[in-house]
Amino acid sequence: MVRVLFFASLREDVGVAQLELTQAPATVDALFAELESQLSESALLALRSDNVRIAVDQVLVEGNASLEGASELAFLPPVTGG
Amino acid sequence: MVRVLFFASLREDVGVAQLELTQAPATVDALFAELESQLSESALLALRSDNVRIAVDQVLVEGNASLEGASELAFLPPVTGG
Amino acid sequence: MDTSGQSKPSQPAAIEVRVEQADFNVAAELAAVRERAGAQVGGYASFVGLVRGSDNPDLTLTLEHYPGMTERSIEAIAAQACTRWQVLDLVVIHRVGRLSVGEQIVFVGVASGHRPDAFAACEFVMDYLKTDAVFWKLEEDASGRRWIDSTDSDQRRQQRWR
Amino acid sequence: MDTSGQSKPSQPAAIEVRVEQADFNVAAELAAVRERAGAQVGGYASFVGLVRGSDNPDLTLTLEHYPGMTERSIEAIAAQACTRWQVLDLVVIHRVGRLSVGEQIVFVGVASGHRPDAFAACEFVMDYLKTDAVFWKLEEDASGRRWIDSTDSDQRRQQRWR
Repeated sequence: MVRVLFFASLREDVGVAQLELTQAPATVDALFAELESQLSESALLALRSDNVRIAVDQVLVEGNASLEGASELAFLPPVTGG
Repeated sequence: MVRVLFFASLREDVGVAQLELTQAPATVDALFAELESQLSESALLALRSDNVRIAVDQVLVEGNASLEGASELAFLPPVTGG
Repeated sequence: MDTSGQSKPSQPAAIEVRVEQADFNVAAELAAVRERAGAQVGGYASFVGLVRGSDNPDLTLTLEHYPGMTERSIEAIAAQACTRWQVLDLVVIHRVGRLSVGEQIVFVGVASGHRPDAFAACEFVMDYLKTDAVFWKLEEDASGRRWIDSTDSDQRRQQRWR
Repeated sequence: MDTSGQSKPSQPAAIEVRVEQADFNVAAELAAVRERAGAQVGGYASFVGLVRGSDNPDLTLTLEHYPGMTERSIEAIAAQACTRWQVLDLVVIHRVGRLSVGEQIVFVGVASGHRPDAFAACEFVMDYLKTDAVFWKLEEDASGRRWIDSTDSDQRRQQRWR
């Protein structure tokens, strides 16, 4: 089982803070394929935005990264602290 | 009457913190002429050093400035705070 | 105080990072920074950021974070500062949750043997918090609500350090 | 907190300069800076300089000043900072007399609406204190006594601001 987290504006776009998938998708592309069956088009559009980053077990990944062995995936909109 | 103050290392070079002159010299050059009769050669050498600045009533002056109306003259070695 | 700057660390820096809902006590934090820095300390620089409300007294700011990842993102920024400058002690406290105008958001305190290092490390951390720390900010007031992003000026300031 | 920086002052800065033998309380001074800055404050930066003794634990530093002229030299530095950056409140406290290792020498605190302005004004004042404030420093330890001057590195740092 793998958790998929949505933060801040993306949580609002998706409508939930967290989804659970019974099986970890092999790659980021596979993750999106899986999410297509569960989320609205507008939610997917928000998640696919250029400035959204994906973290795998709290480490940022690029492109169509492998998700093998992951237990927590997260979609992060642009960050700002301070 | 005019006070002449010597600060920090210059006070030690001159041997006193303060002199009093009965009459204000007209200019910086006249001040040095007056001090020549009162101070040692090594003290005068220290006062004439390039990095020594002169303040007239607490305002820095350059070159052979007029001392007219001054009540307090001061010799300042290089400063540093903080 | 020696001000030569950019000197090699003579002892490993102590780094403390806290992300918490509770408010912090600047006086106590600064005293701790100074204390932990020990005998080599020549000075300490600090910054406290507040919710500014001059244009908008009814503003609230809600800070969201990703527990674990957020702390590590700040630790990475702090560690980078400690490799670039001589740092004896560095503390970052960042609040989360809903904050009103005038409330404290962030504290950065840096003790060093050298004044330029304390200033640079403190400002570096603040600049990178704006662009790289894993937080999100929701601004709300009478006119509505909006998720805010780091500004172009924040990005430019962060890029100065590269 | 807005970080655009370099903006026009929206209220005149309050400047406080104190030269005194007594020690100061950083916590109280910072709280006062924050308080006086009022509702427009977005943050405040501060620096505390100490007598550093890592190489020389028996060092003493004796600070001498020219009463009146020294205060005005600091006020001129502070006023210049307030024309260059948006400053709401700026405090400089500088001690004189004989100080031992670990003792506080100087405090600079700056509150502003904007983080970059608070940092810049605080560091500017510290840099100019090193080169332009009317103080003299006598260092004494087991090896002897020497009047110390601002360093080349101090001069270079001051010249950055020109």
